[in-house]
Amino acid sequence: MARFVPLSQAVAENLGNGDSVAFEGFTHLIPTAAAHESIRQGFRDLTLIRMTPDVVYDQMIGMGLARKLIFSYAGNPGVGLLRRLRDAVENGFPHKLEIEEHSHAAMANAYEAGAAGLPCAIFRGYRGAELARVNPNIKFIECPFTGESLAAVPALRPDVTFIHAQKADRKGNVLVEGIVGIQKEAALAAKRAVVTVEEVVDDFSDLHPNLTILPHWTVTDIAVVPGGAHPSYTHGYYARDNAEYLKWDKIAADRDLFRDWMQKNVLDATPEDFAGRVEKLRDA
Amino acid sequence: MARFVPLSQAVAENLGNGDSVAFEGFTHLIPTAAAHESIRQGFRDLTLIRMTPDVVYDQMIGMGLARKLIFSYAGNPGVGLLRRLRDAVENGFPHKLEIEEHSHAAMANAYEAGAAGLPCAIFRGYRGAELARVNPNIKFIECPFTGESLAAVPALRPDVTFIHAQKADRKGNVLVEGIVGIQKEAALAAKRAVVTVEEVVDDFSDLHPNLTILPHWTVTDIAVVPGGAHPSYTHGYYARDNAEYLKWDKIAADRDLFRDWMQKNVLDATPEDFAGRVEKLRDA
Amino acid sequence: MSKPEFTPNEMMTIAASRALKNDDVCFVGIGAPSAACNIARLTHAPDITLIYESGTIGTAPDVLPLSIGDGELCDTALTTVPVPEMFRYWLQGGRITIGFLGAAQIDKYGNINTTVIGDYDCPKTRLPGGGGAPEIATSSQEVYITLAQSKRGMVEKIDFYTSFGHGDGGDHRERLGIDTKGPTLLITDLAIWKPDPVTKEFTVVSLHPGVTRDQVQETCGWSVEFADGVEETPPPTELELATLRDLKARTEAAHKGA
Amino acid sequence: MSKPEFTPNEMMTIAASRALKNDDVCFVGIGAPSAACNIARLTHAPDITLIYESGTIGTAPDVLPLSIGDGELCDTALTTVPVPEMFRYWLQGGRITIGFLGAAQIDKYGNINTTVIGDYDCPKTRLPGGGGAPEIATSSQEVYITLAQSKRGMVEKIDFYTSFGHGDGGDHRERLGIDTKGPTLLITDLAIWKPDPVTKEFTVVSLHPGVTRDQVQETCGWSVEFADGVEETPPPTELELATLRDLKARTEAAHKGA
Repeated sequence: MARFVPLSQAVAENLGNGDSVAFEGFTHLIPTAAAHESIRQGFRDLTLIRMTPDVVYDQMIGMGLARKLIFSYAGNPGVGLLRRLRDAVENGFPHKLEIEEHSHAAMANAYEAGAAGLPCAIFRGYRGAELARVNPNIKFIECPFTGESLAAVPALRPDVTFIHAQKADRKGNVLVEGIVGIQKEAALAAKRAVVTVEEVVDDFSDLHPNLTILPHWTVTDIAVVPGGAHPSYTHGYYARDNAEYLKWDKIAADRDLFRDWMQKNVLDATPEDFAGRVEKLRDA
Repeated sequence: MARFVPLSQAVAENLGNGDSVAFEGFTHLIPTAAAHESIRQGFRDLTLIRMTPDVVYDQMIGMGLARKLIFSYAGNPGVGLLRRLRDAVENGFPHKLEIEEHSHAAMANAYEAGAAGLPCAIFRGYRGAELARVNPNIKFIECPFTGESLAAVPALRPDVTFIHAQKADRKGNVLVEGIVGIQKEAALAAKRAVVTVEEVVDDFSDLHPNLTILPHWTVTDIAVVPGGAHPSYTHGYYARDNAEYLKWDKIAADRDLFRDWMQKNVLDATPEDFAGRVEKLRDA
Repeated sequence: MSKPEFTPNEMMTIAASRALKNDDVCFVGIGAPSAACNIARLTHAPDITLIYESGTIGTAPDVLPLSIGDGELCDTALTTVPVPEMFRYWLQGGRITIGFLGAAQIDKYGNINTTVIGDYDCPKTRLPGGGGAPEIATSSQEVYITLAQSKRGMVEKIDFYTSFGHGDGGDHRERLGIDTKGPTLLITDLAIWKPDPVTKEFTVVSLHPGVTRDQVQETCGWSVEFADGVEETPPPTELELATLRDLKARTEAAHKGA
Repeated sequence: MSKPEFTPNEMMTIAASRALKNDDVCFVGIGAPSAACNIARLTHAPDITLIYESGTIGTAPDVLPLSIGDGELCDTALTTVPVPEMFRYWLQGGRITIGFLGAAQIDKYGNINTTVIGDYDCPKTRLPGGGGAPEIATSSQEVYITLAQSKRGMVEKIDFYTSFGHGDGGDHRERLGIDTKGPTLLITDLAIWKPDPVTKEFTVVSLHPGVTRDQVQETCGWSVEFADGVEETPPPTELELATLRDLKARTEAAHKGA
């Protein structure tokens, strides 16, 4: 049953050193505020799981929180590479990073299997693809009816999943809409699910019956953090800050510039700072 | 690309003797008008697929259209048994009926696999259940990561799927809402998908972004049949005619009574008759 | 206050409703389970989450649905999901605390038959079949069963294992790799039964008011075990009874139609 | 009318857009594919269905998205589905007619590398990886590829097989049980290439206006085959060019932000 707590408490009580954790959001609704809070609290040895690691994982890896990364696309979408992640993989800076690499289809199916309580997912994938050679967690099984060879990957079951959503009602039910990505699956697949939301509303009674809702009994904790997805966006609240993504490419290219930026914008900042960052991006 | 055609044409050009066909609708949105049209056109040797065969399959079986039934719950929901189906299984009347019986979980997963282009579905099912003994299309595979035994069933890929939906836009995109059941999967799993709708609207531009929509290029034909789900219902249009379901129990109990009812209400009727049947069930 | 009069069926529904808790997430079968779950919601468990296999999550119908997919269920639900999702994320995902089933035939170990009377290939009576039950029985954290007692319904050996209970008893579930508790409660019109901790045989733990041990045995096809301290089920309260009767009256009026 | 001036990159995008038909269902990669698909939609193929892997189906953005999940894509889509559904029902389900990919490295058989330069375990350059591409390459009915020519990008042997094209050529796809056509078109800034019917090696079938065979060979890491009757790509029309430039200008303004 969902509790409403400050973000610092939600992070402190749900995340621990050595945990496997997913901060999910497929371009839309990235839980940046929760990731920044985790950086401030200085966790270590995390297994970071995410289809599109993106800027927040670049920041977490650059700050030395990650032992391992499970992912399917490690780019700054539309901009280029993730330079802190590259520095870790190519040069072991700030330390060595273990990687388990998949395709999007595999990760999506693996989260889906996790939400569905299955030990693995099967799909028609990785045909002729070399990832199957370098990732021992990609296997193949035979369809018992047709004999066709199908790819299999283990289900993803993070210790904790963090997501950002539009709103919660007072009971703690959570609404996600727009590009819903993989968040419902990532939350249901996890042992503990923590949600940051833009706002809390009295109830959802005027909503369409088929909207994506996480019932309150599937959510561990909720923290209200307006703007908490910035520089990602929240459909209906504020737009994506594409200029910030373009800027990140330069910041992450230099270890000192990165460290200074993190000090100023993350370590010395608070969840309350996010509201100001999205002010100019709200719908005119 | 969807065509708009009369129901008689949609049935004549998409269904054929010996086809496997799903008339899907999970209590809600049952495509009764399409089933009645198929009875009027007198098809034979059909393999009828449906999770909940319900009154329309009782009618089709009683009228001798079916060679085989693939199903998971053969009841008149909340009322009792399907008496024409019983007569076929217990007494071979009007002729013998082959059955392939599953659980709901298996059928739902099998349609899902069909929509997903997979040859089979795996799930945690049929543990200790005797259907696995009598249905050769239930097998077990081993998870390649944990060794757990998982049930497997072949994907469902009907030749034709008929569904009923709220509305189409002028391009032929189809909207389904409320209890959406298994219809999207059944339509996407089929070689040909035929949709009856309550009405055609100019466009869907004011709808929520995450509603269940079948793009026009996934639909073969659309026929406008107001009331076409009766005695099932269409969310937002008219209510379920529970009294009719209660009455059916008596009609189907007697071969002659059944035959007379079918003559009057199906063979001598038209798709246009459905509008009148739901008049009293529309929202006051 | 005078004690209210009540029927055995009313006692059954009310006793079943009392077993449900405010934070339960209940997968509701149609019929007696549906009535019991909604009485719980309308009395002591207002926040109970009721889920029907049509995909309606957190539903609160004003009248009992005739089917598992009546419009009322969707109209009052927190959200309505596709059927594959229902069986995958919600049932198989392990989020259901109580799967609540009825039965045509049941044995002393809570195995259920709703498929055929007689031989499967040449049945005397073809019943509707399993529907959601085979996986409700193994994926729900616990299973409650409710049915009216009769020698035809409560049998030494069921004709078909539609849904697995405790199999042959003891650790049969564990041996099949099933990690859920299975049937932990049986509520009939005469008594409340719980499985023996070791043998898993259903054992009478409480008799409904006025019911004798002989009555229980006479309407049961196996030799009934009684617990050491058999209790008496508290009779329905006036609130429980009024709530049930109002619900039934509203339901009957609604199903008759215009 | 005077002939409009245009850059090789503009010619590439416009040539790629022309290959798309009004009834195509196109899985759009970011970058050059996204521009080409939207130019097609804004010129000769107004009803083309564009799908981005974020789940947006039938989208019609006014500016090019920076990422595959910009809000504009959802705002203008027919519907937006969860990512697992996108990869299961829509891509794996076989409903995509054209998968449109870019590439960091490509070989003559249309195999693509976007994973690493150098050794996988100890890479010289760690690239983003495959994302949706490994399954786009095998589940789409056909695959179109677009990239600007360079010896670094068009190589004799790619460092990593992120996405399978025609493998070693010939019937390699069939031998792996892959039943889709694979790469059927390569559009560069200098030429249009199609696979040889037998060897499956990409062969130049059309040179963009003013481009010589030598230029194509000098910017390509393998020995280039030319078809028997190499044509000249028609230059961009004024409409195509104006549409592309307007789109780029709107996009640039939008991405710079407030």
